[in-house]
Amino acid sequence: MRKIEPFLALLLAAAMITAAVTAPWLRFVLTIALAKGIAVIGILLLLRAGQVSFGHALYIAFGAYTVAFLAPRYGDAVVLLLLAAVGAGLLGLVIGLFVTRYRQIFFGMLNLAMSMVFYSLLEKLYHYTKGSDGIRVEIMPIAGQTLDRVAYEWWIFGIAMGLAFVLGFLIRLYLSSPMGEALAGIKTRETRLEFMGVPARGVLLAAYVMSAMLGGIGGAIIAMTSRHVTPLLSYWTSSGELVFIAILGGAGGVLGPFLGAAAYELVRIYAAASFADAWQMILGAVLLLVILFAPGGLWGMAARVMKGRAQ
Amino acid sequence: MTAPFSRRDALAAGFGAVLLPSTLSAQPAQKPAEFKIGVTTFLSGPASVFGVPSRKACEMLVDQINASGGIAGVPIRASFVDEAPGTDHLVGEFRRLVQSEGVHAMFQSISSGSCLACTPLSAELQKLTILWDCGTQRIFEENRWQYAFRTQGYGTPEVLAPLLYLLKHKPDFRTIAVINQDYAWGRDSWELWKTGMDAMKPGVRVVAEMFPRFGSTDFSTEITRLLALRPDVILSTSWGGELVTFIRQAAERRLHERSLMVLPVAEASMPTLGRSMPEGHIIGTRGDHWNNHPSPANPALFNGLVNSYRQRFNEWPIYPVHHMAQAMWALKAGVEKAVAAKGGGWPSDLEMANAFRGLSFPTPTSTITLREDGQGLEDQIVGLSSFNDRFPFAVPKDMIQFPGEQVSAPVGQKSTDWLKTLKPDFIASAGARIG
Amino acid sequence: MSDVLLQATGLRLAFGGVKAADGIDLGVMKGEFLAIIGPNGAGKTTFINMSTGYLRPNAGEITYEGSRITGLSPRAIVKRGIARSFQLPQLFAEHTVEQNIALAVASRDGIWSPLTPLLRPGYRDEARDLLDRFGLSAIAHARADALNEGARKLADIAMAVALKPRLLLMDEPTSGVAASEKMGVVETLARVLRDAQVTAVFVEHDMDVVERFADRVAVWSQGRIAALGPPQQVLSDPAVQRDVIGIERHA
Amino acid sequence: MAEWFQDNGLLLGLALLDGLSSAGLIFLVAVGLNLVFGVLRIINVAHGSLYAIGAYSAASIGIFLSGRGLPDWASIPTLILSAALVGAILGPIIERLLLRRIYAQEEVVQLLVTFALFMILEDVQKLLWGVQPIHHDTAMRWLGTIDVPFGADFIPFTNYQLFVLPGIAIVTLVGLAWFLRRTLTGRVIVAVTTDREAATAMGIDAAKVFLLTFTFGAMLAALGGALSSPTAALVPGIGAQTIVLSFAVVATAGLGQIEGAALTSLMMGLGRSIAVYFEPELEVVVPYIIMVLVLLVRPQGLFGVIETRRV
Repeated sequence: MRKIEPFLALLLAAAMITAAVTAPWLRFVLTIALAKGIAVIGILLLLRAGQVSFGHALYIAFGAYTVAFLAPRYGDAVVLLLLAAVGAGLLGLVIGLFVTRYRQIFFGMLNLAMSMVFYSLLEKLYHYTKGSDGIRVEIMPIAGQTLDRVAYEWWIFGIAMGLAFVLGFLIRLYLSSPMGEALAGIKTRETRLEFMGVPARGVLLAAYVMSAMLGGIGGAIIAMTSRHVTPLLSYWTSSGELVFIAILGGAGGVLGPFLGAAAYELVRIYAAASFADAWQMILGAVLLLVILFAPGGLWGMAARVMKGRAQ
Repeated sequence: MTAPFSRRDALAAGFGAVLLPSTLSAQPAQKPAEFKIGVTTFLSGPASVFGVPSRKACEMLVDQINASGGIAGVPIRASFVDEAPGTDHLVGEFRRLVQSEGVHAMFQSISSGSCLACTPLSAELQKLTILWDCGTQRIFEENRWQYAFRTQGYGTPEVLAPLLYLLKHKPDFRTIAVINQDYAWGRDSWELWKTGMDAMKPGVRVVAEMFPRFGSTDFSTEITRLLALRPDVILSTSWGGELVTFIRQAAERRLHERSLMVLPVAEASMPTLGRSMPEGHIIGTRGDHWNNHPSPANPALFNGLVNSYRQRFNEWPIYPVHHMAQAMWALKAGVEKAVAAKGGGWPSDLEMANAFRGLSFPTPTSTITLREDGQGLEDQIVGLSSFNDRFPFAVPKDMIQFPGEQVSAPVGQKSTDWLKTLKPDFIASAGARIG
Repeated sequence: MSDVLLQATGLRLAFGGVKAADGIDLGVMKGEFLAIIGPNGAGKTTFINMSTGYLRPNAGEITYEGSRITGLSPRAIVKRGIARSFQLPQLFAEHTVEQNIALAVASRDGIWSPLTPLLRPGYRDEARDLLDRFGLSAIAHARADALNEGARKLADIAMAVALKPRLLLMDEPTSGVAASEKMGVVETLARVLRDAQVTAVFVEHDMDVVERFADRVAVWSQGRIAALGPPQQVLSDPAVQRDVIGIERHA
Repeated sequence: MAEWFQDNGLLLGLALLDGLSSAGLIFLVAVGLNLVFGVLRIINVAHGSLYAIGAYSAASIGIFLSGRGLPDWASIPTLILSAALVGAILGPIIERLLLRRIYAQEEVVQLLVTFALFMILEDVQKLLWGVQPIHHDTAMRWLGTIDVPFGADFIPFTNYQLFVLPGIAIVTLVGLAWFLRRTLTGRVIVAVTTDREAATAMGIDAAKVFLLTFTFGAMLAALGGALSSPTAALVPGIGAQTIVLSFAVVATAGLGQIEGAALTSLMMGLGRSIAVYFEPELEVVVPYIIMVLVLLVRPQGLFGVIETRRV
């Protein structure tokens, strides 16, 4: 399965590009899906260590608001992506130094608490953030090029896709490196790591900072795509949504988050269009069915299909 | 409810082969078989108290209009989108409706955040967009929009009218406290109020500014503090469940005996509160469409709307119902104007939008004019809560009507700048008693 | 005293009312195999836990190569060359045996390289070599949580050995190993350790193993060292036979 | 400092009274969540939905019975009985049909199953009760108010909020403590909380304990909702608002600790009401600040026991 993952990734990318070419509104939806997929890789990293962050929407919102605040001043998508990643990483470092001391429920709930504090700040600091009205993000130049709207949207889609590949590739390397394998060791036998001379907390902190950066990048892309940011991005249900996507996609490979994000967005649109006042129920039911009858998520299903083929 | 089927079919096509050219607006427009509108409104979460009635009203009006021949002979079909999941979802849905389902006009939204996010799309996708309920002044004060129009009033008149009423009704008040929901409307409305109040009656002391968390279910601490402070006036622009909760808890503890309450968005909560609403407090309705409007311009139309809504849904219409109706009537008036201008031919998106600029359309109670910036001028009626035999809930008495033009910031001026220019003598000249 | 590697002086530690260490003085000589025997609950594991930084004594100190290590973290102590294995094997359950060992190998360099694979030739070869020496090659690719108790035990020790310690503390290395394999396993273990010139302390309940492999035996009883010396001498002491071995046989 | 107290002492007294009633409600909701978490090790996100359904049911039953001549005094017992009914019906259904299938799964999966359930129940509430605010305040009105002296002035408080809410919370706390310490079933629950493996090894029927505890927790959630219904108008989304705070309480209190939940609720209730008087903008973040401070000092929660890992 691992070997064919790059092949599957190319297949998925091709499908996404085809969809984006044929339907402009899908281009928008898929850009959002790619952005969320990037953020969900961060959730995946922490899940490798057996930890569930129920507050990672914080970093998405941070990345998004970084773009919204700085776009008028440093209005270039490339610069802003970098700033969002670095800024989220620094925030992740500060918060991570605290939360990585905790495990399981404490870890999850402290992350939740941090995101809710951030959410409250976005509402409270009304004069800077415009509260729930949110901040508009104008079309910005990309790498110095001023673009019209359609070209801009294509570029952001392309950047999201490119980043998904590059980051997916890097994270894949990381996960099979000693550092990544030690991260998985935190889940099963954290004390042993200490007795091997490995600082488990440091390993987790590194992953946490990476996951924060991935969240920041995802959030920046979301802001550049939806071009309007609101505090809702950091509400606890948005964090739940990220974990939802991670499990829907399956925790097997780095492709999982993207499968999950694309499926999530499309199911939500389908549910919202067909049953506008019961879309939550549909999403919840889909999630339940996947957990109960397709453990391993979409990635697991794909793996089973592949195995069936191979035999 | 036959719509979902065809929508689902369209969607199924959407995933596989939505491969219609997206350049509908560039082609010579043909008279469509049906006039599709996409409506964004809250169908879940706390604001669905407004969203669901508006959806019901929309469905009812679509049926009524179609029964009488549709718009310019074309039947309407509405699709609904929930605002609750957040901006990224909403923006995606807006695009899907325009680019994939080919709607002819968008109706959006309740939340100001949604409106701010979606209005720019009207320009990008060049699609007629009617802002049917949101109140933020930022939309038309910070930008010019070619395709977007608001068919009702907005925050500034909706706050200024109750303020003027207060200044007329109780000119000698010296202290005020505010308790608003902690989100944009709660903050904005306070800023507008304070700016106007400081201009027309300088020296009022603000003894407490409280913005409890959006969605709070317990205000007992805030109420205790208000009881202890005894401000002359308490302003709250809260709505929905929170306003009901606040008034219930406050009334039980007789806060209304110590302070005069000003509740600009009270109307929608009155049916729920029933007889537990205290009498003699200032209430508003974001417009002039009170169920006990003493002299509606078109009584038959007014009663028709109220009665058919009551019959069909077994509840009293609240202001979002009227706002939806205004949007619908504006749509009918505007499109038919555009068709007439084209001599019966079908107008392009741009021609359609242009027909709305300066459009005057009748509402049951009055007439609304869409200014050149796209903002509608809706009259405001404010009064004191009271009970009579006709309604099982509080309705206003001693009503004062403020013409929309009088209480809205002029085109091109920011509300806060304009409010600063108001003089104390404006109080006496503004508004007129009705009923 | 240059040949003392680890020296405990006046160690005391009590859990509630139970005295796990009640004034322990014990030196471990460079190159020797020291067995610790004694009844359950006497404090044998506690000694390993104190020597590796997992528990801190209430009083007394432990020095290693002449410098004090009490108060240091497990991590710092590992870095100085003390490794341990566990009574209940502490493996990374979702990794393969090979990955478990390779992680231990990699941890000597720090594990901070994020972009090169764990199973790079250097680490993998060393892990395989170690697995080979422990006779675990056949199960190299099995997941750790799928192993039987004996194999888990060996893998656990192999991980400790992979750290290239100078002193290895083993907590009941043969418990859980099938009786028929026991001697073979210990034989292998002894050879590996002697080859690598590792000093070893092991808690052991099997007196045959102790007799055959220990250079010295310490008898732990109620938080004190009741006897210390070569196996033949200690194990034939009637008091030891009565208090320790007798209990062991019946337990 | 002394001067400050002279100026604000009376206000502080009022804040205390308000804090008590709000602490009572926080406790009732959080203690059920904590009990369930202690035994099942599942953070039940749908606990908030049970709260909301308890509130809606109590209001509906109250309105129904009042219309048929139920005397006003009976409205308080009706609230409690409605809650018991909701818990007794929904608790076993959820535990048997859903949770039982996932006890062996990872923490994140368990969390998400309840998240999915939360999403489904959110829409179910809307289908059953609509979206217009519902309120039934006979219980509050029947009890009337009491005038609390405040300097030369007086402040009316409702007896319901001043006495009934804290009273029921205290009765629940004492009753729970007695039940857990003095009855066999209670001790079994404690045993499973402290050491699940040892308890099952001793032959305790874990399945029964889980069912019992979950049902009990569901009743407590519904009770919290039912008791809030006389003072609050019920609208869609109240569950989501309530549950976040309960999460913070559980993490702060320590695993399954009812006294911890009580103390935490008290701190948070008082903290919030004091904030309303002196720094209203801080009110929302006060619970999280308390949580972070407590966990800095006691990483295992207020009353939590450090789980020593045997090596």
